[in-house]
Amino acid sequence: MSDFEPKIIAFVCNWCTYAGADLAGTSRIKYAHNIRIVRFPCTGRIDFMLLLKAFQSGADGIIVSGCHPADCHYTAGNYHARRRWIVFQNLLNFLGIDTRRITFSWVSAAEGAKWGHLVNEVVDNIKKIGPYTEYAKLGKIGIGSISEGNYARIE
Amino acid sequence: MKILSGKIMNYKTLKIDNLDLFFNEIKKSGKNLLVPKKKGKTTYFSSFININDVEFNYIQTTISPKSALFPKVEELISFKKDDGTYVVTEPSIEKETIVFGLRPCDAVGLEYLSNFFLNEKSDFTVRLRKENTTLITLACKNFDENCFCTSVGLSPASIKGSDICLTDIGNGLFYAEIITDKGEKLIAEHSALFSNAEKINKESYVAQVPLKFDSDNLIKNIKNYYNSEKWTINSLPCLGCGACAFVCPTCTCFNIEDEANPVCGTRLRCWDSCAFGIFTLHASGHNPRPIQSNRWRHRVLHKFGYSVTNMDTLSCVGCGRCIRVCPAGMNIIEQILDLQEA
Amino acid sequence: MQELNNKIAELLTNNLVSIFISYKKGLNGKIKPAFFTKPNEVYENYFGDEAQQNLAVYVHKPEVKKYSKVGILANIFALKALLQLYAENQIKDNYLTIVTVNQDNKVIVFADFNEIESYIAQHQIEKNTNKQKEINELLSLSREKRWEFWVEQLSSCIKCYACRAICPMCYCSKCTVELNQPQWISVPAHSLGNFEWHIMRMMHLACRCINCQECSRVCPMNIPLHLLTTKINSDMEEEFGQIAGMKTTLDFALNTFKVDDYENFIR
Amino acid sequence: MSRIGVFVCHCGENIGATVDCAEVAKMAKDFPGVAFSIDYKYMCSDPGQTLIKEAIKEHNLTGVVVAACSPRMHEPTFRKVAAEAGLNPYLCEMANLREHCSWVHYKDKSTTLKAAELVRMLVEKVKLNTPLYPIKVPVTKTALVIGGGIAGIQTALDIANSGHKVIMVEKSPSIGGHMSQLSETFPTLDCSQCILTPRMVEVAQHPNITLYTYAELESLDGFIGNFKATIKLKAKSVDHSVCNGCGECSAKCPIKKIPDEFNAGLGTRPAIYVPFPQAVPNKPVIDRDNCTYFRKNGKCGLCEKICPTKAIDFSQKDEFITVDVGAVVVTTGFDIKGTDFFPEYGYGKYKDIITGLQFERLASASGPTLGEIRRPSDGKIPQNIVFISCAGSRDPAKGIDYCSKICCMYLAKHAMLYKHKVHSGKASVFYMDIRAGGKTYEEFVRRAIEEDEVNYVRGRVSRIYEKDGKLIVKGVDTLLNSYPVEIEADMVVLGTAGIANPESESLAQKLHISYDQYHFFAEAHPKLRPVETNTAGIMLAGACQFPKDIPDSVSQASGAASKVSALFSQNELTRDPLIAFVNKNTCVGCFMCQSVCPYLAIEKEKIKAKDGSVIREVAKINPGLCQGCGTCVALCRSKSIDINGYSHKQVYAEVMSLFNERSLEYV
Repeated sequence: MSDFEPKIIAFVCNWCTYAGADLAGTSRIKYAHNIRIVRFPCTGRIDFMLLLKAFQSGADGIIVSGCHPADCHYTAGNYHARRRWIVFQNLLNFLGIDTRRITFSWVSAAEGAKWGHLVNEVVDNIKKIGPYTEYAKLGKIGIGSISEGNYARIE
Repeated sequence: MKILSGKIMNYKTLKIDNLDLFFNEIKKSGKNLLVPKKKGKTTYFSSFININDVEFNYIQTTISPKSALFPKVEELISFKKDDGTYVVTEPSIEKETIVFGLRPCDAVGLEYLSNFFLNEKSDFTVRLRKENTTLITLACKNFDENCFCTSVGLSPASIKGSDICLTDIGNGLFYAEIITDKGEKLIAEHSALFSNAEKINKESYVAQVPLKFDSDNLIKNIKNYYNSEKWTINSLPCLGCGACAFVCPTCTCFNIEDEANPVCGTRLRCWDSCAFGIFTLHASGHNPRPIQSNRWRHRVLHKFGYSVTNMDTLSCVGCGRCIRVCPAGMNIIEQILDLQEA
Repeated sequence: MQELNNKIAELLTNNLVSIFISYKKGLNGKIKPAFFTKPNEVYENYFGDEAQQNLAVYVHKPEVKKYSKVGILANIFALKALLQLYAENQIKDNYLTIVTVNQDNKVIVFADFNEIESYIAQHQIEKNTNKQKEINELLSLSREKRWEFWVEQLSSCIKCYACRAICPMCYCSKCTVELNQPQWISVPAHSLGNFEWHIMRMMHLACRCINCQECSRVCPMNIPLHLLTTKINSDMEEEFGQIAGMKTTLDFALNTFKVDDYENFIR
Repeated sequence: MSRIGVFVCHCGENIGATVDCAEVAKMAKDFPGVAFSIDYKYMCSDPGQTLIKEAIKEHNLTGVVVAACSPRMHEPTFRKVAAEAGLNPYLCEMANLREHCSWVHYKDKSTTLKAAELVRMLVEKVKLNTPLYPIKVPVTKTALVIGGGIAGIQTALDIANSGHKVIMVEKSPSIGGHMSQLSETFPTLDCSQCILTPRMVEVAQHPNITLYTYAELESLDGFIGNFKATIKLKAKSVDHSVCNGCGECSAKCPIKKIPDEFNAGLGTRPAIYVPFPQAVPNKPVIDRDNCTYFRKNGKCGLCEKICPTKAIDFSQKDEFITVDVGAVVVTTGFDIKGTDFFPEYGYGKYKDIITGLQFERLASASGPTLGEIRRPSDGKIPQNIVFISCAGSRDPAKGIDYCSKICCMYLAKHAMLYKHKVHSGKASVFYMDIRAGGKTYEEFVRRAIEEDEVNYVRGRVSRIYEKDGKLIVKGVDTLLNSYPVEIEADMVVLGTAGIANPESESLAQKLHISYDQYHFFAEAHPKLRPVETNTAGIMLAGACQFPKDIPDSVSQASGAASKVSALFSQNELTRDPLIAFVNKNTCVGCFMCQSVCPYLAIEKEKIKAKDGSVIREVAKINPGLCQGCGTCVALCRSKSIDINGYSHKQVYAEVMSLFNERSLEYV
């Protein structure tokens, strides 16, 4: 598993974490290359379905990050997001989806270093846990596989 | 309209105690054996693992065995980008499948279903599945208030569509009617388990399902029913889910979905239901069947009218699954009786 | 029963309602919804323990909406559903006449939703400890075992959407599952599409589900959806102190927040 | 069919040294929908921009991805380029190859691959971009200036002089801020009060300026051009419209021993007071926390009895007023660490260790010693005085990593003032570096060292303790091989760190602006937008953004004022159209979105039949109020709300495009 390079997708808000990641850049803080950032106006905009879609498209880990409480550029988007994540995380965990792969964080525009650490930590952690295939594999339809699972009831 | 006919090639008996052996031999031969299983209130077909998992105590399985020919999702083609070019793969269905325990009405249903897919333009995957599937029917000993096979010209003794039909004749014996070459071939592979037998009269061993309505009369008058106001009243409870269609052995509607990205993808066929509001929704926003009563009418008329016109046969086999599964207690028998009453 | 029948007949006779939604016995003995429009039909009316279906779902049905005034027989779950629907702006004032039969077999006709609110407050539904136990058992399993459990359960889903159809809270004219630009939920009933569908449905029901568990009852594949609804309901109560279907106001767990909501999972 | 152009910028070596830009451009050519792809040294340069414009025209591009720096940096630049080439500017997106890739990763194949994937993500997004058109909103041509220090004064005067109305809010009883406390100012040693007071008076008398002292911002709603500010006017307990400022009340007030804020605690004041003689307005307020009347339930009331104009009004209540403003300038200034912050210097328990600001008061002619340098403990003139710079600043161990910028200069000034006043005295300055960047600043420090013979010691002071009435200052001289230095001082002045105001966090929340880790307000861009915040219409000036000296504060103030004036020069404002909108057909009208909207931008709209009867109610978004956070978008179950620029389709495409090759494993 040593050559496993995880795919990490980050959903970040434009004002805090995206800017924080920019700051990490201007500060030349080096971190793992496995991360791909998708920019949102606010964590409040982040649809929980996108997290599922990210796993479907092959992400091994997800970072969702926005402004610290009280710092939201739009006042309260992060608070609403926080509640959403509480519910979502509980539900996923109940369904046995590996919630260790989703990291929620607050990274402010000033926390370039925190961003760098966070990415490295997540990448290291996911490297330890290994690739996440069980969710994305759910979409696999075996050709002509009546017995393997395409029958009325799949086992 | 009687569709009871079918030529019987041979008669055998099978000790019920040998069923376990029979199943295990089939399993060992590498074929796929589907048997009824039960989970909670649901009976369904699933791969044989152990005789103890096999459910024998059912009037009718909740889910029809149509998946054997027409699964809820199946891949039609898949593609994959390889060195800059796209490689397309078509499905190949080679594994032989044996379905055990479907009811005589189901066998007729599957025959209708395969005729539908193979009639004019042969459907590739259904044809492959049909060729590779052997149906071992289990004649009904019991029935419930939702069974109405006799009202649509069938009976628990029907052998149409079956490859082998088993009837429990007591004394720990199944009476086996071998109807097709496929059935003959399967018996031959396990000949040690079967003893030769004479033709017997099955009627006394199978359930006597009462007649609920007169289908000949229904077919004759069906054109007059289109504008009946009974559709609206009777469909008020209908909530527009697809349960009835999905458990029905003869519902053939499907939807084609492409799941793809620029690198790889598949084209999938999956079940669809005329009960869904968006089933007939046009891109323009117009919906020719805008309300649920229209959809309900369409489903009933299709079973008893349109399929008679198009395929010269009813597409309802009286299995009663749609009645048992309906969340809102919709009952096709009630609807037909109401129509005939008017 | 007679008192109820008289009441329904009275409502119909006096044109206080143009249709009354209740229950009756079907041809096969199964209890099913009944839609009475004339007093002389009311003799068919049935109300008892077998009358399970949550009739609140019918207030969304376009064919029902055509009637100017609708009466409905509501059990406690239907009452909760109707109250929640009212809070969600789905029931016009003076449109519904809501009737219930209380534990002493008395027929109650509610004057407004405030009365329903206090009725519900006085008639708390006892928590089903068995279901909670089932949930705790699942939670005590390893994550992998839970995953196996749900993959087995949800892979059997045939996407008939009976769960959605029967649900009084699923009233969107266009469900997310029907959207294809983009395709949020995989249409085929493969396991991925099924997981997406049930997760999405639960997230959309969070803070709104009144836990009548109709979805679980009607599932042809016997998927234990009640585990999901019970779990999401107990989460709402534990995390945010919110139970759906309890009030007339539109402030639920997921459209409000507290500054000090817990966040120990956030780094 | 999309025809997307991909433009990969090397940013000189910034991207080019780590990412193989030519390879990225080559890979991008194969992405579906990409019609043109090229790399270039500096895409933002004139030739780079021309390159994009020509490609748009020549290849008839329907969308552009510029793979360069952060969109927070150059998105407007490249959108303008697209517009100049006839493409709707919102059909241009940027892939962040610099801040998010080349600067944070090492040169490697994986870095180039990541760059290509970032480009692919944005290509997938831009394919789904739609042309958008700016939104016009009216502008209220009144500015709100929060804080009446020199930065606020300059801002207010500049805006007022360009013909616009200004509302100034100052929390203390007088404007003037820290500058009014200073004695002389570096590097010219001119008297602070002499140059400031005329400006203060000008503010008070300017016809375009409404001044509210003893007032605070309560809340701010709305958006650029259309803010609604609620201001809390704290009860002064004195009717200023009647008061003639005679000062009798202050003179007679029996409570006299309140530490005087203006004198940095070195003097005292009464409970009814004017902060300083030149205060504007020069009328007293009652400090209710210390006034006997308020503390002891109506006992005393002496001032009321003696007031010749009957201006005292104990019954006054805090008042709230709401004003419409088009722009806000935050000039709330800074604070300094006290001597109690330093355990090694005795936790502030030695009276003769004082802060720089306290020294300013000692040196000020209007101060408690009337300008004589006398030490607080016994009023003696110190003969040996030590100044310590970087007290707290540049000290990660103290949590203050930054340089407070002004201390080097004011300590040099202090030493100089001391030497001018106490000719026989000895002055030493412990310093880490002397930061004297500024016009004639270095010369100023040299003068202190050379002409006024101030003893500059390069080294940190490790400890100060009292022994025999002397303060023993122990340090090292790092220029003498870390030779230990010990000075027996009579007085020590700490150049303590400049810090953010304690209220800055709560103010930032009221204003919806961001602040940095030290709670200084954050500017929109450290170099190119230093006076704006990330919230449109709210500007910054002065030390609330970072400690700065008077010339810097004043120039930033003028900068902020000119931003406001530029904003007010238009009758209508053009706003980014990245806002949410509702699909009326699918909205079911549950209105859960209403409660999540922080801007109250969601309204109810009635869908009516031809006969005028209401069929149903749906949500409607007010484009003037929506700020485009998208919280409603993610909440809406039927996905009936979408948002321009981050639409469902766009973000979905971005996510799904990420790991295409991974999905191969599942086929």
